[in-house]
Amino acid sequence: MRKNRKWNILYIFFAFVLFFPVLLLLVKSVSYGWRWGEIIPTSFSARGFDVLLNDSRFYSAIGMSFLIGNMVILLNLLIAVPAARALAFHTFRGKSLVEVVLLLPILIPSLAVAMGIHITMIRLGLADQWLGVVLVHLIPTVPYSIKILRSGFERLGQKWEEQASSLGGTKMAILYRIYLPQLLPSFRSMVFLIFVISLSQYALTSIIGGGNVLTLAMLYFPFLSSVDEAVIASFSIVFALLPICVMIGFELVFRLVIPYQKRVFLD
Amino acid sequence: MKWFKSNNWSLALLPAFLFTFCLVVYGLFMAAQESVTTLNGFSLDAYKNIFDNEAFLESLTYSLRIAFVSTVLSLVLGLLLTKFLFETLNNHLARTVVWLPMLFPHFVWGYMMILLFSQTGWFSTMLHAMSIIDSPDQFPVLTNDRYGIGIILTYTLKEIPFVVLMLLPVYAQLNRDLPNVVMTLGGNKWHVFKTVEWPWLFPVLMEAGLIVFAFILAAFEVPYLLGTTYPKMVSVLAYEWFYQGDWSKRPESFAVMMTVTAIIFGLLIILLSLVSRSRYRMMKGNGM
Amino acid sequence: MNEKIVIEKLSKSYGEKCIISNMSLTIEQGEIISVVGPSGSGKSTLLKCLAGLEPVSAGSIKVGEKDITSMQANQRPIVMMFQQPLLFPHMTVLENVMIGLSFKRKGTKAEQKEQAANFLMKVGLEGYGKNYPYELSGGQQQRVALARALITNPQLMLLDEPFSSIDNEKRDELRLWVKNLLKEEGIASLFITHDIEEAMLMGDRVVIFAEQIVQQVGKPLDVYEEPATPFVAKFYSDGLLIGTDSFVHSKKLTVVIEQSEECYQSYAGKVVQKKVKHGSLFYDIQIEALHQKLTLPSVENLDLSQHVWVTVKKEQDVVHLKNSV
Amino acid sequence: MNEKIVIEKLSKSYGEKCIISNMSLTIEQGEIISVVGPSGSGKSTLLKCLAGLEPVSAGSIKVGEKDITSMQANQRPIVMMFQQPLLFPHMTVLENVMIGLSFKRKGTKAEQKEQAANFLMKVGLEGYGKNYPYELSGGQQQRVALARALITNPQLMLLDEPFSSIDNEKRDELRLWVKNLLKEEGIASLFITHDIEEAMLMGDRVVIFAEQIVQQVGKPLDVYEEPATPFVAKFYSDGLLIGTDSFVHSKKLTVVIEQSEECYQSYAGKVVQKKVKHGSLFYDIQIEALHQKLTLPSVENLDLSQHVWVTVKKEQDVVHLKNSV
Amino acid sequence: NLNNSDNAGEELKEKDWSDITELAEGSKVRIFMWGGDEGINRYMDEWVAPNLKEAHNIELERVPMDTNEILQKLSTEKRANKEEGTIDIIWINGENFKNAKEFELLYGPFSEKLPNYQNYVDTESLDVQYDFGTEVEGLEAPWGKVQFVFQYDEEKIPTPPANFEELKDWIKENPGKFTYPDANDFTGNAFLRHVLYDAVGGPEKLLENGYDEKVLANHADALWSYLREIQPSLWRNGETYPATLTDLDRLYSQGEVWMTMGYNEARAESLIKDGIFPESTKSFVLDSGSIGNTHFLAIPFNSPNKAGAMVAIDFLMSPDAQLAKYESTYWGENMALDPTKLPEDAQEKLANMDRGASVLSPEKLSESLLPEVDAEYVNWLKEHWVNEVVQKQ
Ligand SMILES: Nc1ncnc2c1ncn2[C@@H]1O[C@H](COP(=O)(O)OP(=O)(O)OP(=O)(O)O)[C@@H](O)[C@H]1O
Ligand SMILES: Nc1ncnc2c1ncn2[C@@H]1O[C@H](COP(=O)(O)OP(=O)(O)OP(=O)(O)O)[C@@H](O)[C@H]1O
Ligand SMILES: [Mg+2]
Ligand SMILES: [Mg+2]
Repeated sequence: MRKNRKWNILYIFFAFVLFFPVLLLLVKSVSYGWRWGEIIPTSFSARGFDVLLNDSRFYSAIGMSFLIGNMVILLNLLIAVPAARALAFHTFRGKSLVEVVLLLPILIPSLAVAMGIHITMIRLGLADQWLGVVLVHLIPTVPYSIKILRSGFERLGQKWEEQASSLGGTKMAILYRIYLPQLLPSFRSMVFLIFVISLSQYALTSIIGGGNVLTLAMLYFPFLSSVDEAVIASFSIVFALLPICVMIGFELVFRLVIPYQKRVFLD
Repeated sequence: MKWFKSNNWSLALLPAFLFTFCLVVYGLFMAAQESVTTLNGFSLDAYKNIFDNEAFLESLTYSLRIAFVSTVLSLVLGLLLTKFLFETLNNHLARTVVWLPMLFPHFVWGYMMILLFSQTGWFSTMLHAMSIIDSPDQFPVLTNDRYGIGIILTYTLKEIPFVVLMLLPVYAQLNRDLPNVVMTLGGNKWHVFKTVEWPWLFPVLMEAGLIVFAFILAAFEVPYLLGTTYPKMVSVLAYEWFYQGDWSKRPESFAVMMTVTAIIFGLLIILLSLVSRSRYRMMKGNGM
Repeated sequence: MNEKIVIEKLSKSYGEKCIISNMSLTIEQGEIISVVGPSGSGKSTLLKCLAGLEPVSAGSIKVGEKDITSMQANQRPIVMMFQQPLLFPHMTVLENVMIGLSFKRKGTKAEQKEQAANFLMKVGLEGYGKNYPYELSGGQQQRVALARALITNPQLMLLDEPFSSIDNEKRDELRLWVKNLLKEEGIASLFITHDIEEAMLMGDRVVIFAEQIVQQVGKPLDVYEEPATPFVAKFYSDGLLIGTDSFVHSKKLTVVIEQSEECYQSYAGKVVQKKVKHGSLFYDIQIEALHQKLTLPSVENLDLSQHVWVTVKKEQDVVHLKNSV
Repeated sequence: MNEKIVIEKLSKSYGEKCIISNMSLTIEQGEIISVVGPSGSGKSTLLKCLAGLEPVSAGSIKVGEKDITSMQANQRPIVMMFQQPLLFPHMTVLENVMIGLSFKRKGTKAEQKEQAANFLMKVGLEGYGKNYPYELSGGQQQRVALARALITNPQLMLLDEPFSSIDNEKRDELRLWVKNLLKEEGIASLFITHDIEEAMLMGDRVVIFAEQIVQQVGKPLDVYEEPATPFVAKFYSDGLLIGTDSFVHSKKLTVVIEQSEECYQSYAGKVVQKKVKHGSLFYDIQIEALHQKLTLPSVENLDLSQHVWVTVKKEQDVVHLKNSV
Repeated sequence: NLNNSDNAGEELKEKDWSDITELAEGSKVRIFMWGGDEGINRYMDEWVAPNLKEAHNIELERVPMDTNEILQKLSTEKRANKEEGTIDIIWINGENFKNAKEFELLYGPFSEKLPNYQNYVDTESLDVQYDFGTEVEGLEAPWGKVQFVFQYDEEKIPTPPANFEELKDWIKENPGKFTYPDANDFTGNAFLRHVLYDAVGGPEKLLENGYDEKVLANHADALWSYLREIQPSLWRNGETYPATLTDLDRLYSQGEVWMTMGYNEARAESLIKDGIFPESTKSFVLDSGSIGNTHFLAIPFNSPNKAGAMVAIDFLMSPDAQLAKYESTYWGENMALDPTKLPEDAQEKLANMDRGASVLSPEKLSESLLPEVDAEYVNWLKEHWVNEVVQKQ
């Protein structure tokens, strides 16, 4: 028991270290003229939030970010679920090569490959469209989804699939009714991570989206090069709130879509 | 047709594989081409130039050092966090708090570090309020400093959650009896870690480390905000050479990026050879 | 629906390695066949091939007139049960039992539920429908797994060591119960086990599988009493193998302390172990000359390490076996 | 080094739930004690307490004069072996065997290696040192695990169903072999098993553990023939329990087809199963009046479902048991 | 019709302004510009967009994007032969313009066609004909002018230095309270050019022959020695410099340093209003003068609506639009137009406008105005500054 408490203190410490900067950011977003020497600001103002809420494109940008983020999540599911399953359950020659290639997008400097990607997208006729943006957002996200889902599949193992298919389940039915509910924690992590990554893509979005596709990052990133800290802070908070909304939204969707939820499995 | 049937997995992997291959490998190819193309056609001048450039070499070592230190720190802290708080982290809410830094882009996280650790940051103010210092310049230089402390601090804190995310499944899958085996054979806690946990952690840590390392080496926002004027991290150099001036430095910029890519590839190959054999044995082993 | 299952010239290899070669077997409706064989001989592989979880290399599997060799696992009228109950942990017991029906979309949800409840009752678990698998004991879980398999009304049930993870006391009860259920429902089944006693108990016939082929098929006691090959004799029956092809069944052997002249043959042995089984005394006797250990009953009280003689009374007690099938 | 292990008034609870209460037991040096008991009765918990993997709630454990109750697991001269071999998959067999020595830093690396090779030879696995565990069969792995445990030269070895995951053929061989090895090395041991036959075979004495306490301790056959409580009679011995405290041992029972007047008592029964064991015939007989099933030998040929009589010859064959310890 | 947009662009050059206006009617124009300033954004969204809609029925869409990225996008599109882009107008000057011109990313010449350019701009002036020494050649139209000023905190510095000598002395007296951004930063480089002008003895020599290595060879030492001399007394002892003006501003807003600087003589106003800069912030220029700088609007080669772009640019150069931009409620930036050419009422309005206490008087500003020099000097400073100053500690 005592041992447990010791770790809890450690946890609280860690949580605090990670939470404290965020707290400071919150205060900063409503502070006015906060200078060195003042532990808490002496005056407050909602100007930071005013600036974003008054930006005419703020809401449409949020909408677009949601649209793109969710599309990216869906496509990730379509691409990563079979790939992760295959990597988890099968061994074959050249498997490590495939793994390396799938890891490349997060290893190579994105500036280096941006031009090539842009040219490809122009050739495909997808540049300057939101669909194109969705596709390029897959590049930095798919490797992560595959990683997360793969370890989920590995943890469960193939035995469930064998048992269920022997009972007459089709591949889809097994995936949906046996693996999906049990992989829920993996899906949660995946949705979270992917949305965060998609949301914070600025360079790829601006180049491929060509301004036709205005996401929150497009509005937000230019402000990062201004000295207006209240705006940066309030933007950052909104920026961080979106994934939380998406998580809640997906939680509801999971409740509706994923079967057998009476017993919630958290692990 | 038969081939597809018997190699079901290939069909499943095809979209992901083709997709990354077409976009990323083609992009890489373009970048490589760009780095060896000048107005007079093919030339390796760009590489010659950067490797003759004292400033580049120095910033390369500087970057490698910073990337290495931040990676190791975030791995170690992430590992400690996961190891000791595994039970706590099983709780959904507790995990959410640890993941907090992931919600913010790197740049913002860097900015928060400035709010906290700069000479006029909140800690400095705090020390002032406690009458330990009486002017900002008595506060130690932790941002925009020579040694990249600010950058390291930012990356370390920001990447810890990622490391935790990668390690949680490993701990979830660890065999619960093996630690008992070690204990009963006379091993202490350290032996348990070394013989039971480490072999499984090692490949995952290496992979996470590589991802983090590659990211730190390639991303420029944080060092741009928190770095020093000299030496700069290579990513900042590449960025400046890419965008600024009259674009005559672009081949150099691409050469820098290709060099970084080559380094990462080198590491990747080393890690693969280190990890793959032991992983294979463990896959077959009964320990899991 | 009198359909027998016919396996014809089935072969299976993993890469270069041949696991099953040219195996044929006919399973009558409602018949329970026990399969025994050494570890790693390919029993589980055989079941997986039949269930459609592994592709076969050659041969055919027919259910009645229908060739199902190239059917997907989920379309075959064959269900496999594994060593572990493998109940889906996120579903209630009732949902677990229902799942086969809902995969096949048989009937409305309400009908499925009713039928599942019915089967739960059959396996003696009424009232557990709303529980989750982790709340059940191992034996109960195994029964749920059985109900889940039976409800799909398979024509062939494959059981891969289904009782090996259940403790001795409950195993006995479960065996009888499964046997009765399979008989009641008239479902043919292949039953793998490591336990010879269990194989005899469960099987209408038993198949001894080793070295890629079926070594012998027959009624449990018939095979026990008349093994066809030295391998079967050694693996499945009790007795003394003499040379490469002669065999004396245990029931034809007696243990005596003094060598007597009256018998056909006798071998010197040493008592290594004393056992009681169901109130009868048995002794493990090591026969050095033949490098064999033998368990024999004896009414006489023997001590450990005591030297004894194992005797064969008549010449016709020694049977000659074919060296292979 | 003649040190016996003395367990005194050991108690263990998980929270409110008492698992072991006030248990005392003395293990002589080199003695093998088999422990049997129903599933979930706390046998594994007992071993874990002895090994130091679980803290005890009360009582003491002494090795010789030394009280080790509050020692850490890694400091106790006690090694535990689990049901699975649990070899470290990333180490070679030799490294696995060596690991205990390297934990304790006994000798130089070369010496450790030599000793490990020595132990590998002892368990009949010379030449396997460089292999990895996955390349070994289950039985071989179990032997490596044993070598790994023995090399630390423990004073007490705890074995928690070490053979239950090994197939029947190899199990038999392994049992004998482990017993000899323990005897040779003079290591005391507690051996848990579900298998009564195995318990008899392995143990110098057997402990029947149930309902938080030791129900009976004694030589295997003594306990078998003279169970002290109805529980032991039912769980460990063979025979007929009559009422709450009367017991007739199987060897005092006979199966007859016709009821005769000569005997002291007889019960109506029905044959439910026919079995052969070591060449002898046995019948499972259900006695409805007592709600018991009984396995008895019979020379007569009986059919399934045939009605028979189970008879007790003399009044003194019925023993009266204490109702609890 | 691969060259559709190209042809249309060529045809457009032949057309009358009235035809162009007609063509632009009812279209949509996308302007890509840096979006990190709330005042500028509000000016574009709240003033320009509705008024342009009313005047020409053109819908203006502002897309926030860094000029770097805009050019990167255009050059890739050029390489991929994408004839129909998404950008109609870009905000550009200096090196970016030079690159864009060199890589033929711009449409034009077009500025001569714009009535407001003809009417109100001093077309003869060097800062309209040259953008950092690069000849404009009608590829971009001037949008605004800004002048380099220093900002300081009046409470801490009662009298700001008047020349570089005094600045040096002040820096030495107040160690750690001054710094300037990295040479790679737009503003940092401008500061260095000021020092260069001073070392050379005025911009004339630098302007004479465009980029002139000889002049540099003669005067470089003076420049570097000045910078090295102040270095030890700079913020953090000159071990590091703020990477961007933003960083310097942040230091200033926290009081770590006491001076900041920047193009745009009125930039402090809104920062004071938002509580970022202290209210006691004032600005000053050195006696040797301050560099003025013009920024422009250009049309990319593959703009899908070049006519609309031209009309919109013309509108942005109209006196009304320029006056609104001049107001410190929005942007507060100086006009690209020649005040003397303005109509009477506009001139009057201009004279009555109050730009705020932190802004120097128009007289003071115009009397100290210095021209920009060739962009090569900018590069030269970037290349040598690190070696000559930072590494020579
Ligand atoms: N996927 C596979 N690839 C290659 N070889 C395999 C594969 N699965 C099993 N084998 C091999 O096939 C042989 C038969 O395995 P199988 O599991 O069928 O044996 P078994 O008779 O069920 O043994 P046990 O009684 O121990 O369960 C083994 O030698 C095994 O190594
Ligand atoms: N960590 C624990 N916390 C609470 N209760 C426990 C814990 N471990 C075991 N128990 C309980 O203690 C009892 C004894 O468990 P134990 O594993 O010792 O039984 P066992 O005799 O070894 O059974 P088996 O023969 O099935 O292995 C069980 O009822 C179990 O539920
Ligand atoms: Mg098997
Ligand atoms: Mg146990």
